[in-house]
Amino acid sequence: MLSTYVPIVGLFALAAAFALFSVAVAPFVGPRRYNRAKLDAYECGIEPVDQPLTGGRFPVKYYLTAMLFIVFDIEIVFLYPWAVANDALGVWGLVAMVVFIGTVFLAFAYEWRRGGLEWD
Amino acid sequence: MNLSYYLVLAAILFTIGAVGVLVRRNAIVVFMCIELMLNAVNLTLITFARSTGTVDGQIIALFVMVVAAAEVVVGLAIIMSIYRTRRSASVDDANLLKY
Amino acid sequence: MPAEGLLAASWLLIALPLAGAAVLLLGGRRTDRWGHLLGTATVVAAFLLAVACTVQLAGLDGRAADVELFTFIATGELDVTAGLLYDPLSAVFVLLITGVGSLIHVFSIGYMAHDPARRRFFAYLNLFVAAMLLLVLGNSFVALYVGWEGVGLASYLLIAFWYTRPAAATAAKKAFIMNRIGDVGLALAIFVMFAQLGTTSYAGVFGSVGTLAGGTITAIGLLLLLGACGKSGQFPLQAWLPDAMEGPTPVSALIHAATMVTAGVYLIARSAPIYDLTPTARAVILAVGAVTLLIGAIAGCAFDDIKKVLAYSTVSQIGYMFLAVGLGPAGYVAGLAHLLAHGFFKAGLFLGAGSVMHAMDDSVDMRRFGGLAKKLPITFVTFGLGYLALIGFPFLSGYFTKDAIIEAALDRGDVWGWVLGGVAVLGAGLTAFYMTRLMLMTFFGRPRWDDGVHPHEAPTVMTAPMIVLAVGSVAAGALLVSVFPLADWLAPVFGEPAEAAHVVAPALVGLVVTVVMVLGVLTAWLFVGRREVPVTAPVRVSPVTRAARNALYADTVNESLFMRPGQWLTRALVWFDNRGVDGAVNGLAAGLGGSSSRLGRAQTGFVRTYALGMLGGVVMVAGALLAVTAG
Amino acid sequence: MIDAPDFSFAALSPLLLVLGAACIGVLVEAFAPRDVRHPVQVGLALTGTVGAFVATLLLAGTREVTAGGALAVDGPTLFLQATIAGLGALSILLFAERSLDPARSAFVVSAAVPAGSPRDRELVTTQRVQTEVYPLALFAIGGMLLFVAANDLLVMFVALEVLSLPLYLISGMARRRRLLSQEAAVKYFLLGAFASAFFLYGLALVYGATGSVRLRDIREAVTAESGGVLMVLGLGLLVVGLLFKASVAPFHSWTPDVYQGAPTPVTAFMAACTKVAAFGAILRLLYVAFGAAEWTWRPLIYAAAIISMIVGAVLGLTQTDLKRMLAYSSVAHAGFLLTGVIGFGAGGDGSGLAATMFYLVTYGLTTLGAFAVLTLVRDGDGEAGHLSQWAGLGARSPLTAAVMSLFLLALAGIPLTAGFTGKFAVFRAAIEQGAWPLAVVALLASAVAAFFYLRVIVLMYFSDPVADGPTVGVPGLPTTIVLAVTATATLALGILPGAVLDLAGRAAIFVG
Repeated sequence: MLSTYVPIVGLFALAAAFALFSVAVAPFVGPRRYNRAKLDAYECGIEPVDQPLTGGRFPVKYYLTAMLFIVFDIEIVFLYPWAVANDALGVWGLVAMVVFIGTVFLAFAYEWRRGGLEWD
Repeated sequence: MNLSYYLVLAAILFTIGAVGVLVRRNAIVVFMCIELMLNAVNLTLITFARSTGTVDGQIIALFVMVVAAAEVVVGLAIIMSIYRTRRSASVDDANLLKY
Repeated sequence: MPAEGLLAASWLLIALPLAGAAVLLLGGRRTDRWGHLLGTATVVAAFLLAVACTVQLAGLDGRAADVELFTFIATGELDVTAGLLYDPLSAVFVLLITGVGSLIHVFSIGYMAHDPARRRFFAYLNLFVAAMLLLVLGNSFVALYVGWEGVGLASYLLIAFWYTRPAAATAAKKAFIMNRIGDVGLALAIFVMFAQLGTTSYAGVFGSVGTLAGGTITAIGLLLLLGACGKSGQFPLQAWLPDAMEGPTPVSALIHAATMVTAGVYLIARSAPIYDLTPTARAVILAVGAVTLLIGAIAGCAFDDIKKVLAYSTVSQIGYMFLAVGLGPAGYVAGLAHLLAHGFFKAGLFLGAGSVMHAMDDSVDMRRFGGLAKKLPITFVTFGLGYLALIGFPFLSGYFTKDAIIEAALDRGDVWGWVLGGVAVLGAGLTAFYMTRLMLMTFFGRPRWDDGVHPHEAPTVMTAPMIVLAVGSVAAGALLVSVFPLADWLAPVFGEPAEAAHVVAPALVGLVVTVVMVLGVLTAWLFVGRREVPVTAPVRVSPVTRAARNALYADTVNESLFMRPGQWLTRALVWFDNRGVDGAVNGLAAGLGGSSSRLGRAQTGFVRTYALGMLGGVVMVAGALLAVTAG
Repeated sequence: MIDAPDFSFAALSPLLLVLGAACIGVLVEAFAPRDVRHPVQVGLALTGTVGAFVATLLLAGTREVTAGGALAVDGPTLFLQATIAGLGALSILLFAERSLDPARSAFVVSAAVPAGSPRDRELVTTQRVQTEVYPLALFAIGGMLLFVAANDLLVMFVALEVLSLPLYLISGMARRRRLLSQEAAVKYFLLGAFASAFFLYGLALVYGATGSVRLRDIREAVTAESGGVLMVLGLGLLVVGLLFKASVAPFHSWTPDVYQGAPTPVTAFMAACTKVAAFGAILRLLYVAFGAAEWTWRPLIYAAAIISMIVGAVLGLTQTDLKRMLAYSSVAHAGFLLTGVIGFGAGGDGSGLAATMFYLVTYGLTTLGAFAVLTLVRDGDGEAGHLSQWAGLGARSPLTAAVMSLFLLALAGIPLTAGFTGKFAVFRAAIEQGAWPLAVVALLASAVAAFFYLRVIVLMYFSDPVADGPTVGVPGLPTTIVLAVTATATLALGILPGAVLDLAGRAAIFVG
């Protein structure tokens, strides 16, 4: 089984060679996209226009939703194994889980106060 | 079934991820490639958990998933903020700091 | 033996001026009003303490005192402790440094009275005194090195004291670079000692240096010599010293005449047990001394800048000292005696030059002086006494000490003894020539100064130190030879003075030297004194004069010696010469920087390139580890 | 029934203090009114870090493995934790400086507002300051404290992420030159994630080879020479992940860009604390887990040290931006530190561990101080980082120039500064282990590096000031404290390093 592992190194080498090739060739074959946005936040450039959709602010909803997802996702990931082994873990396991959930709740509280739960 | 197939598959996935990081321009795609590398590791871990007869590998995989999720949030926040300013998510455009 | 009584407090010698420097630097403008007084007081206090310590030392058996200060690093088997060694050799230097230092501090109160940055000046001077005392008092080469770098720093700061003048900044950089070359030698010597002997303390090194191979000892000796040459302005590193005259004149007197530049002589004298084992290195010292002696004297004949002439004279006189200590046991005492005497008369001469400049609105061009003897009577008398002492006028100090060196050279008894002695005698003639030229152009003849200049005698605070130094110049030689024989005092360090079998009778040597000296004076009078001195230097002159005016092309020699061997160094020097920042960066970039910017090209700013580099690293790591395991 | 793991709260108190303060900080963000947040957050952060520092001192002498074997609290852990907590507290003070920037803080008020937009310009003039950086920094410090205590690869990985994620975020939060800051964050994040993927793969391979991720179990497997290729590859990948964090060449490419782009207080924090944490983990991994396989990794570390020293010293030469120059200096110093790592025998002999830990203290203090000085020198657009702007600073602001010179001399390793004693200790340790060629390269590299440090000093003192040069701000109390502490320590550790060297020497035994 172990001997099959040697090819990993080969693959790494191959990857490096391929990447090197791609990077080297890119300037010659790639289309040249002159991107003015590259520098436009400086005083001489054009101002970035705020997106009308979100009224000049960052689409906070997206992040806050993502954070919400993480909060509960993480909780579940650990809750499942704990639930399965609850009998064997006993009081210590319960205490540990409560502490963990409490910590996760902090993030939840932060999100709530920052308006992440207000769906307009 | 020979477990080494899983390991080789994981290695291939990891390599694809690594190469993806090198050749893709879009920061989001680059980031997805990194996630692919992490998941390849998860596959490796599960396989080893099986082969060594220990449960640690599975637990570690759970931790990796959690960490990866946290990384997604942080990563997307950073990538989005630069996209909002530059109107471009190409990693090649973020090129003011050099030499 | 461990120090007791006052000697145990000898660390105060260093601490006092250091504290003075700290107060003046950190105190800011608050200390402007009394800063110069504090600066002077600390050095005077150090001098009094030094006198007391030396008196106590004289009463000790073996005349040496170890002062353990603190443990620098003590882990495992390595113990690095910092300590001082107060022995006759260091005592001589401590007295010279604090004594002359005190006088020059006093002089500076008057000289710098109108400079807005006087406080900073005294702070640097105090810093210098502290570092110089550490240099001579340290009990190991590392302590010496720390002091060595410290005096280098202070000298650098003081040369560039008027940093708004481009010439001063350039001179400081030049001094910095050339001193670095020497310092590298010293540092390497210390590394070699530490690597081979595991210690750098004087006691440890001198005790076990004999166990090393001859080649190693010679290497150490030559590296130490390189360090000494850098600090003392000896061939081929002499070019920085005349340029260093851009600093205020008291600095030239204290650092670039009396004390710091003699550190090289101290180093070689202190390392006597090492040089005793390596005749090769000693021969090199002799060569360096003889060559420098002549170069300095010849260049001194051609300059019209009063301070430059004195600077080349210093270079030349230190050449004498190198020649003396290169002679081995026979010459150590003669060299050190000359060093002390020189400390007096050269400091006095520089202060005199300072007084002249003070009178002449900071002009240094001797062609615009003339006839100052009447206007500046005290300066004239004190300067004149210093002049007589320097050219070796009978029974003044230079007469005793220079003759001793020439005798010691002749006493070798071989051909080289005659050569070296001849060079030294020739040097004495040249010295008489250029110094007489200087005297004539400055103090005699018709006044040639501009209309707006009104020469006036300096205030008492400046003349008093000049008078003290003049007395010293007159008396030092006789005192050191007969009243307090230096040879006996230094016996614990260099051994009892042996009664040398003279090849040539001392009286005859004295006579010959005096005759040559008189010839030099007469020649100078013929060339300079009888004629009118033109206000601008004549352009159509002989090649010899032109060479001398270019200081025998020392800078050119330096360039070919030090700039060719390595592009690296070239670029460094080029860089230091380019004053602009962009020039700086570009100049550097051309050398080692070339590779730097080529390597820097890899830092493209593209994330993907960086990731590629990392992946390459991973592949290398994995490949290497597999190779190691498989192999 | 699974027994509860032993859990020594006392031994973990530094960790719990910092992470506890971070959690409270999140609550403060959520519930405290805006105008009291800044003082409360600063107070909280200082309480947490200073408390952790004190706790480590009280714990001195503890040697135990706790939390079910996942954490080791021993001499190196406590020494490095004290270092991280102390440097962390100083960094927090730099974060809290409010009197230098007209915008009252080095951090952007709202990172979500696009750079250069009208709203962004509007926010410049408000009196609001960003306070989320404090809990984030505390989480990062907590991760670092965990990192050096980790006795288990999984804990090490989690700690790596806990310390990295907040750093990615705060790198992108500069008030000024936001584009550069955001770019730095993106680069740091992508490359950091890339590197942690390698670390993780290494973890998986080692797990596959030994069936465990506990360092103790790994050591047994290594001693029994089971594991083979899998183990060696795993070791290599783990080391790569750690070398990335320590900015060792060839895994250093992020360092200059991120150091330059990030807000200067954050750069100071990263340069000082991350380095300590990363080297703590490297030492523990190599000696506790892979000590028996030392002949496998020694050549690797040897080569990395040489490459790092050369790359850092040579590339630093042509830099014209001070932050970037200090970044390359950080790469070079990583090489010097690896020299100390080499100077440690696997059997616990040699002074390499103590020397490396001492070096970390000296480097951390000095580099933090240097970056603190950088925050003082400003022009209209924030900090004046370009070398040309520093010309003639010695004439204009002698004290600032003198303090900067002190730090630069220490970084160059000039005697009587902390940098010298640190370098001396690591070089000696390396020579004792027979690695004298490494020490020779290190000496040459420090000579080259000394050149670019001294260049700045020469520039400050012997160049004419530029016409419309930068102004030197009057630092508020926090920055003054930082400068006073770091400058004093730099001098003190240079002249009387005995006590700290001794402490490091006594702390230098891993519990296994």
